[in-house]
Amino acid sequence: MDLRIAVQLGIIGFTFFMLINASALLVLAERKIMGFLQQRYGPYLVGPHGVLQPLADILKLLFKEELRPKGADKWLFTLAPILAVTASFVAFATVPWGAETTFFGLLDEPVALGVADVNVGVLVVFAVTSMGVYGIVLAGWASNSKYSLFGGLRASAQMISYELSYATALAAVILLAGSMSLREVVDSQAGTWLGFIPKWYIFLQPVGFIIYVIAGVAETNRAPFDFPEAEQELVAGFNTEYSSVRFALFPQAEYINMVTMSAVATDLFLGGWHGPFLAPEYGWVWFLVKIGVILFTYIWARWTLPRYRYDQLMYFGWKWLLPASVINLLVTAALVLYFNA
Amino acid sequence: MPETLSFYALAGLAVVASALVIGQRNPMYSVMMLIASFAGLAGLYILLDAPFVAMAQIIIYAGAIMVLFLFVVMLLNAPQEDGADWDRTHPLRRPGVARVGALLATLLVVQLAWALNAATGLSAGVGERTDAATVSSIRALGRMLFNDHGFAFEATSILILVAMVGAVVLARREGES
Amino acid sequence: MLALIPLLPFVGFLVNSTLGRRLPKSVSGGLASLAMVLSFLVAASSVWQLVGMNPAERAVEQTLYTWIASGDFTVDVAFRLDPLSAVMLLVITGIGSLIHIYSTAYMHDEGDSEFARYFSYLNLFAAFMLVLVLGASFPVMFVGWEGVGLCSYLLIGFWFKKKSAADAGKKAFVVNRIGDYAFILGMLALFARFGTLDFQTIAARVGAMPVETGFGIISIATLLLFVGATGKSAQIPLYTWLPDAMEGPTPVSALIHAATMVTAGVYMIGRNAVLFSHAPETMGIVAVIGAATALMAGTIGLVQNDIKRVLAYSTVSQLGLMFLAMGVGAFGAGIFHLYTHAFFKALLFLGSGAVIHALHGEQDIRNMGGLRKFLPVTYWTFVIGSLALAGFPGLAGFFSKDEVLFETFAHGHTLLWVMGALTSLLTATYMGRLVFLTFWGERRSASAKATVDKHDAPGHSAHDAHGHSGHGDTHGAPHDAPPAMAFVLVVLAIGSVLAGYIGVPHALGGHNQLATWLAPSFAAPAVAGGEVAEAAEGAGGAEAGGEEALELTLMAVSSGIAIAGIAVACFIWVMRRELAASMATSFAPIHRLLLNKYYVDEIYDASVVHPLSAVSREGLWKVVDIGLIDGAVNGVASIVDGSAAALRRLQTGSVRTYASSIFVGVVLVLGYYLWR
Amino acid sequence: MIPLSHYLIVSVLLFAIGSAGVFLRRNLITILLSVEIMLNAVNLSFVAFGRAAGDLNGQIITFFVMTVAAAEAAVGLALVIALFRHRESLNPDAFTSLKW
Repeated sequence: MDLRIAVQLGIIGFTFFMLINASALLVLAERKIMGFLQQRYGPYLVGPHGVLQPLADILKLLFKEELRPKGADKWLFTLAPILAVTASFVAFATVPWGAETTFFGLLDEPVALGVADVNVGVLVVFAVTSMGVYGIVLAGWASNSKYSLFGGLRASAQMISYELSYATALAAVILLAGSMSLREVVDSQAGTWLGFIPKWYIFLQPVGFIIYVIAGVAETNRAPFDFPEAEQELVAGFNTEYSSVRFALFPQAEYINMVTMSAVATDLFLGGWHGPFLAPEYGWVWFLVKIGVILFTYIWARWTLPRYRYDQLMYFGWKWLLPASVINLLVTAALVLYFNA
Repeated sequence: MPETLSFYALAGLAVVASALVIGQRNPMYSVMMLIASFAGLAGLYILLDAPFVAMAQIIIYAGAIMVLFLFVVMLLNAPQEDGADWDRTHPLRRPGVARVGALLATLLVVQLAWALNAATGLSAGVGERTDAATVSSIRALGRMLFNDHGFAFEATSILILVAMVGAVVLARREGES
Repeated sequence: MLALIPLLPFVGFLVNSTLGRRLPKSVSGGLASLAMVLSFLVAASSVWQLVGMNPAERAVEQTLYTWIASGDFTVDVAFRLDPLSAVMLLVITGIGSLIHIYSTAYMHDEGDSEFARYFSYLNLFAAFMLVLVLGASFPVMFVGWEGVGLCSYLLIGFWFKKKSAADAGKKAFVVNRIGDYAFILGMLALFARFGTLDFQTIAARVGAMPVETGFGIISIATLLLFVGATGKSAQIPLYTWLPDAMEGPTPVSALIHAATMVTAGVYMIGRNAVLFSHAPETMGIVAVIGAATALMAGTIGLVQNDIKRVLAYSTVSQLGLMFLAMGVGAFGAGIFHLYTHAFFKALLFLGSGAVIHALHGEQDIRNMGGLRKFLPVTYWTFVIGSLALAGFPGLAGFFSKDEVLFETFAHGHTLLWVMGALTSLLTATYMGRLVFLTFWGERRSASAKATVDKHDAPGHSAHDAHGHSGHGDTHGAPHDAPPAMAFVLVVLAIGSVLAGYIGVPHALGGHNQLATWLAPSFAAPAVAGGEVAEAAEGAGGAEAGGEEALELTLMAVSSGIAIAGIAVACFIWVMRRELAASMATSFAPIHRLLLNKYYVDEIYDASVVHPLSAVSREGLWKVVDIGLIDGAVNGVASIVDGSAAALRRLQTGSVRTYASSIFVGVVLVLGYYLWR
Repeated sequence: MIPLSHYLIVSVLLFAIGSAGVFLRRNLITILLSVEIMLNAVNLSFVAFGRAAGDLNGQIITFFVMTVAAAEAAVGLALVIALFRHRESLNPDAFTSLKW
């Protein structure tokens, strides 16, 4: 077996493993940060400072009884969580997370850190994330419960609305980079202006970045846009009727989506693995740091901001975010045209 | 060889899924099946070196239009087809008409098969005469779309606008302002 | 520069017509008058510039833009100022401004919006009239021609609430349409013959041709044009609208139906002098018609009782004289008379306006009399005007009319000269009658009576009654024109005295400047400067030494005629008042005939209007419209109805049926292509 | 190398399925779905031909088809909702009259 293929498989496996862990880690992080923000400890019994808490949660979920409400749609009820989590995993497939490396001379020519590199990578990410909505919608419908149904309806409407701004914000960056391959986008951000400002698109696209982050929050159904599972109104929204592993898969998918969102944001706006002080081989460290910052912002926002009202969400999405992103795109296009010509 | 395999897999997926769309009565399943068939089609597009079309297929059809269908199905929540015989006073409204239509459809298939049979030069491999680069370049696609087809593009934008307004007007309840 | 002249009044029209109703009378009226005065000044300056030029090429052309350009036929919107149009220009703008000023006082009792409407019409008329005069080609002239027709319609029917006024307006419009129709035909004939409609070009081409003998294309064209002229200038057979036009406000009668518009026909002939002089047949007809009109109108004017109608008929007859002059080829004389006539006829109308004004709308001279001491200014100016019109020696009318008659005689049309002489006798007589009946003798009607029948007839009080109705003092004595009107009257009176002196004939030691001035306009542009002077002689009347004696005698004769006429009038209507009545009884049939204007209107009704309406009703309406047109429409409708009833069966409303029908089509088409 | 004819056969099959669905199903939503299937069948043939000819127009026309499909879906579904409000049914035979 060729060493190169082995390394590739290794990278893929590693990415998958990390994603699985990411959800667990994020659960812990979330609870810790929430505690910190609410001036309490958060979990601290299981293991030192409660670091093993996620493990305990997983075990508990695994051994719970699987319930399916009467009148629920058998196939779709099972299919929904699988769809959701699959979509979230697949979405990460084209996201590169490190520079090309030879593993310190282990290989004769370098391999890229990342599962796959497609020349329409951005589109793939976008397409797969837009598939993710089906998991939630189907879950809402298949549960045959009105709360779930409402959650599903809300999810579908909300995600369709925010995908537009999301995609438009992406398009602006693609215009700047002149490529749809995430790796090329990242590499186009190497280097600095004036020797100290890193060439990150966040400096060229501040508006785009803000729009992207907000739309990303809505896409991942996180607070303050977590309407599909608005506890106060819908018990638990689309996953009210779920339990055990089927239930576990939804938060799993949600956290992986967060990671994907942050990874894409890092690749598109924050220069991916490019950064000062570190050799390219260690670029992935920068990558992790940046992702961490964005994820922290997510959690921070969740436990700081109150939930909107649903009509406010739609109003905001259609009447503010979309026009803003379109204007941003137009201005960017005009400037690109001007400076290239 | 892998290409052939994937082709038959994807084509089979598309066709079978489409058949299931009309093959059972629950619109929910129909929508899901259609999404599956679209996935198959997207795969076929990739085989045809049209990755952008494939992605657009997923994003627009599967990601947006189908969600819209799903939304409506859930909103109306009418899972079963109503087989009630509504108004049969008119001879042309008999269910027989529908069967005639189906017959015509099969007739059409026969004709098209015949046409394929009659046509020449179709047996050549799709990608033999030209190389993939000519058709897979998104940049060339964009240039052509906005240069040669600029007018059609603008026209479609107007179409979209009209459709949007129309949808809003139609779906509004009477009495709502 | 030239464009400015018509433009100014047009601007006034725009302003008054749009926001006039919001302006106070002083502003809107002042604005209109100001526009006219300004355009008069511009006209004067451009004429002055014209005077400065060499007589041979006295002309200013201004082309604004190309209006029609189809193939080799192009019409420019071009203005041309030459001696002829210069004279008209001054008359129109000058008298126009005076009448505007007069109107500000005369129309003062109208409501604000009515007032503004009046002045906007007046301005519009002035603009169109100036276009008519300045136009360098037939189409442009025709624009003005139609425009003044429109304005005259609007102004005659200004008090459209009064049925008679509205009818009069319609009558004027319709009669003018007939003339305009002929005019268009004439233009087309000219175009067919010469391929152009530009005055200068046509004149040049005609000038190159020999004078037409017999009745050829030129004669036909000119004759048609002349028919148009009869429509505009109220000649037989189309004169009937002018007397009715007196329904309009008096200043309008003065401006449009005495001074300017009605002379458009004369001007048109003068403008195409070369053309007409190449069509002797037409010229003869013009002369005869002119003389006949003059005489006939004079006789009618003798017995009319409405002060304005008398003046109207006198206008018709004077126009007849002008056409007579044109017809005998004395274009200069015709224009000269036009020019003087504008002064004193305007003066007379305005004077009558003042009288009516003072009597709160009384127009019947039988109810007047003895106004001399009440309205001194009006009286004296009116007298001057009448004398001038009568051709009293030394006044404007004398010179012009006398020249017309002399030219007629000199060109050897003795019979026409006799008619003209008779006309001037009649003129003198009825003008004398008018003056005596109106101003002399004692008040035949207490102003009480006047006011009474004024108040009985709301038509009157609402309309031509403007004096001081509404004030308490209607029973008081009538008093004289307000200063604005008085001023205008005086100015015009001076004009009617002096206007003639630019045309003093050689016989009286003057040398006819006007004729010399006008001459180039009547000569073909082809001829070089040297011959222009000679042409001027021809136009101004070929004064050889021998003819001076003749001219002097004729002059004596005509002045004698004038005085005689006045004497007769004085004898009948002042000394032996009863004589008038006895004559009326003794010559009852004639009297009735005249009183009813030779029944011309009735004849027209019977011969034209009724048959026409009958044909329209019985034929066009009941057969063509109901039968053919409606029939066709209904037929189509019923066909559609029937076929729809059949096809409706296919409209099942079931989408799947439709889809299957589509598929039938698809399968069939595809099958066809496969079978081939 | 897959021959062009294979793609065309797939497209024919899809088109036939779609048209059959239009006739056989008695549910407006399913009918709309069938229409979408037909559109996609056409798209497939376009792209296949374009690939065979090395021409991009085949792909471009699919974009326009997608746009039209989106518009059609929006209006069509709005109509479906409006109709359902009136008759509590999605059966096309329930809507044969022009007004009620």
